[in-house]
Amino acid sequence: MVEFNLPANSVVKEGKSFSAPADAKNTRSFKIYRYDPDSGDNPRTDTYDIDLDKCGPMVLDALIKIKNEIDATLTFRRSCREGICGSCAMNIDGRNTLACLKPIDDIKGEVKIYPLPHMPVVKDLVPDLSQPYAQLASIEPWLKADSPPPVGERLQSREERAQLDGLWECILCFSCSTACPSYWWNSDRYLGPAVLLQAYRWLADSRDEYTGERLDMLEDPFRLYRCHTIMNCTNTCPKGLNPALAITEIKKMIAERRA
Amino acid sequence: MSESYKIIDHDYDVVVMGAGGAGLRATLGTVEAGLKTACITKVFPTRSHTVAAQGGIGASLGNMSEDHWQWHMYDTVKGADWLGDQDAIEYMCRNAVPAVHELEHYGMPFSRTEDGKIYQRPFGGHTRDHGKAPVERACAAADRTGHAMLHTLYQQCLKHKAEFFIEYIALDLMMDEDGTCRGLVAWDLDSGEMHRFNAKMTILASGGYGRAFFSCTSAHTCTGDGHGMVARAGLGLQDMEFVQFHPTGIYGSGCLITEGARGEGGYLTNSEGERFMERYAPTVKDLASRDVVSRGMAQEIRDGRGVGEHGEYIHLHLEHLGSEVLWERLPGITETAKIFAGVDATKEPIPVLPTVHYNMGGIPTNYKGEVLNPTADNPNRVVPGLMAAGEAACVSVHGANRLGTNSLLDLVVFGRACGLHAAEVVDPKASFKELKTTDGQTALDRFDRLRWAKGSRPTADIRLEMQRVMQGNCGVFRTAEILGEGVEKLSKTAATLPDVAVSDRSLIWNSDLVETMELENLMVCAAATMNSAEARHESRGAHAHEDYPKRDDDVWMKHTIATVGWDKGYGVDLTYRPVNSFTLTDEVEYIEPKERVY
Amino acid sequence: MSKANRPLSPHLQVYRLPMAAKMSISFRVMGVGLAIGFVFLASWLIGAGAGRDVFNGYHAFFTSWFGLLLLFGWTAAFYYHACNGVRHLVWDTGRGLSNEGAAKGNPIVFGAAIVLTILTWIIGLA
Amino acid sequence: MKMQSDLGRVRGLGSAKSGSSHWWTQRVTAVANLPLGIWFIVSILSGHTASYDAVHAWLSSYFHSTMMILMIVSVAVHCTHGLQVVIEDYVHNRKAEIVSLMLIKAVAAFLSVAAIVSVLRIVFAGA
Repeated sequence: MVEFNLPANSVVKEGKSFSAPADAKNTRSFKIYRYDPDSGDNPRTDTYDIDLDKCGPMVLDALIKIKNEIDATLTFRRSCREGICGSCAMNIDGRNTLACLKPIDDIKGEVKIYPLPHMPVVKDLVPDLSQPYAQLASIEPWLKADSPPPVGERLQSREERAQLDGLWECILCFSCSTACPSYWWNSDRYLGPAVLLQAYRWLADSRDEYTGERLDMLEDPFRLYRCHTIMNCTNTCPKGLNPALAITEIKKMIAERRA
Repeated sequence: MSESYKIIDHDYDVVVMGAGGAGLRATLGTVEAGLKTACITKVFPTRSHTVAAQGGIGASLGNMSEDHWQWHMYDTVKGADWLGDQDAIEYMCRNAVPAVHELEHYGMPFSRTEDGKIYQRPFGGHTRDHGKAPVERACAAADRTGHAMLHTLYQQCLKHKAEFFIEYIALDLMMDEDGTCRGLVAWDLDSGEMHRFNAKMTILASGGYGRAFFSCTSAHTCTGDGHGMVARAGLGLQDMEFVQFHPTGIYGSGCLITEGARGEGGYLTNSEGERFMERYAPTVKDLASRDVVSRGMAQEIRDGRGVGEHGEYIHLHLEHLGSEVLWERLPGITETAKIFAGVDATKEPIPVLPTVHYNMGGIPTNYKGEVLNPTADNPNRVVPGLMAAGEAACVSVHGANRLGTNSLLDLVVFGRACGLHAAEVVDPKASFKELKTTDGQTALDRFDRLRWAKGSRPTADIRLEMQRVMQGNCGVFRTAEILGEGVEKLSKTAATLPDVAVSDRSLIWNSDLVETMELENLMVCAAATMNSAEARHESRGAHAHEDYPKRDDDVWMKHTIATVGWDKGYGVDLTYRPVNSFTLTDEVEYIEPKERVY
Repeated sequence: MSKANRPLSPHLQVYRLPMAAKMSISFRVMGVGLAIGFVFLASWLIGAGAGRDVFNGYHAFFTSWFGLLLLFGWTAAFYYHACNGVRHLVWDTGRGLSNEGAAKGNPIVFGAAIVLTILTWIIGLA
Repeated sequence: MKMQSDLGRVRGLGSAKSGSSHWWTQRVTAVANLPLGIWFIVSILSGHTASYDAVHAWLSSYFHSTMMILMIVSVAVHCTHGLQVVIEDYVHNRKAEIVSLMLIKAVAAFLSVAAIVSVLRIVFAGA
């Protein structure tokens, strides 16, 4: 059976607490998942009280403040800090999102921060994403066309180009895939919303000439049809994209080509 | 101590450091040419900072109105305030059109015109017919052009089965006694193992160093790692005093609002509601080049006409464009303004401030991408086995000031050039020179020293001090006094580096140690920037020296070469090399310097 | 240190499931309940074909309080499964498949299922 | 310990190039179950199941017996398809998965055929 509980080595223990400076007036607790790969100990949650008057508005600002001022061992991915690189995806306040786009003020009470759900944890908030990356590669996410390209650009009407809107903006943060219960239970065989959205990005591109082959590759009880339209993907996407709709469009394309 | 590290050796024809636009394009080129290539990157490729580029990539396609690459070249030379090497600029502008068509053929989702061609928008400093009026030259994918481009290049690399080493931290170059580059040493964050990449050619595409400053549009990962490695290999950095301030960073967070916003018709106002750029650049107004606009804004703020409670910012107006245009052509920045400034751009102006954005300077190269180690007799001496491209490099096509859209262009054109040149000089059949056990030892020694650093100043402390000095003493306006003080303050800060405290000792994903190593790289860049700026007694492009307000071609028409004594308290030796005053072909003539007005 | 030993990050333990997800899980649970109902339906039919005594045995069971409770459960499950199923069929066409669509649909599905269940039992008991 | 490459594992055995039939059948039977279910509930509410004689009278009708057989088939197919997905989702022991998949199909086949035979007996007994 699928394990709905965490395995023994993954059960989260209560960790240390760090209180805010005495003169802090506007404090907030951040409860953060920690895992130290060297110790062999189980993961724990450490709690840091932060003076919000001396902190930027976003959850990422708080994480950086903690790393800079309280505990330099706190580990997380971050880069652009403006929601375009997809590095700082994590589970904040029970939902997956980008720490750089999540205002602390949006959260009531203690701010709970965990790595993206149901992934192997390398350290603290850093999950191992090699599987979704391999899944992305497996759908061959590049333009496939045999017709020789013209001397200049290929033409594409504005309507055809509009078909790609809502798809090409995906930043591969995998918030959606790791929010999907179906992906939790079957990530070894189900491609997950992020990768399927990418797959549809190429099905929807008027310049691509491999629609049929792409559909063949996707038509599989697990790769595609593990999507049960639970909608967690669309609900959690920090960029406001709609992977659930993209997956439905793929199913429609496959249904349409049946006799 | 360091003998204990587990070391894995690799042989590759080419090793590329960095997987942004330039690194991926170079990797693609060498893989296509049949060279065994390793691309080493500290972040997953699509997380590289190229992803944040917004407005467009410059190319004279002429899809919207008449345009020629010679016009593009003229604008670039003028934008660069004549410090650019015109052979390289010719190469870039000439290759821009095929480069953009190549990206389209790769599948890049450009926005389109009514007749299905690539959409182009006006951008600062890009003009028709040598400065007559703004021209639509920026080929755009909405306002996420860099994102579209980076993903497209990564997809092509996947297609060609390029080998990536993701979340590997490059530590240092391996250099031979004769000055040949033999590859690099990198640390795998995931396993904690050390890797020596023995390579016939090493290509540095490690990006800029915006994070040397307190407020910048750059990602946290823009830490000049390639610059640091080059400096530690004893090589010089070129034109580091030229740091571009983007006029429209969001006040507070520093997040970028693309110049394309002004290209689409946005404009700036001061506290009196005046469109002040009409005074500074009567012809193209808000679409003057970035240094001009940034100086205009800073001047308004200094003269007490800034907006806000303390008069500390400027207003960028987009609301007159209408929400339909904003959501179609500028959806990303409309969203960013909402999130980071709390402003509905369809209704109210956005508070903006000139913010550190781009480093014109970097590792000196020629137009083929070969790294230069100039001497007095041979200003074009090449470092064998080493190339560089992208923001890390200084070709120099951007000279004293880069035009918007020319960075994405630089990445693909010179990334591609690196691939072509590597294919020409690297023989995949030639056997590899064996590594000695001592190769890379200095890199491991440095790693070990920092890993166990038990000083009293946390990395973040020193970094913040350095960033404050750079921000305060190396900003938009510079004076001899401010810069002199900056040199002094910075050297004091650098002197505390041996006292750095690292608290994480792990080999696995030790981001504390990564940041400390990045800090050493940033310090190299900061020292080179501050000292080069202090020495340049003229005003040119982004380097505005109030004590020397004029450009001085007689003395200063030359590239600065800064050699940083990273092991000697970050002292800097400055030498100079001439600007190339010739073009690549006979098809275009050298553009003689003249006064720069917009 | 070994990669094989990496912990699994918390999932159900920490994820705040949105209403649409909770409805999706209950949709499935109701479906399984209805499948069990099918076993009862089929055996009831078999009983009806087998003869009066067998049938009366079934009949007594279904008119007992426990039997009625089961029937009530199946009615509610049927209506919920049917209403949410209709929503899924609409979603399959791509319509209403968005956060706003889900938010609008949630109370409609719930409301319709409750009203139909109560209505059916009012008529049934009348 | 898993030592296969990520890509190797992800590509696995390749695409089954099926799944759309299952998905489509699930939808077709769902659509069919709506009128059939309403017919069934209305029948119960009309007292057709209130006693042995009522049931026999009801199912002796060609219309009602046809509806009943259609419902049995449609519901059985919908059930087995649905349960199959549930099992595939949660049961990851390959043997247990195959056995339970066969089991639900066998049970559904037996019950539905027996129920249909029973309905036919009533139909023909009443004729």
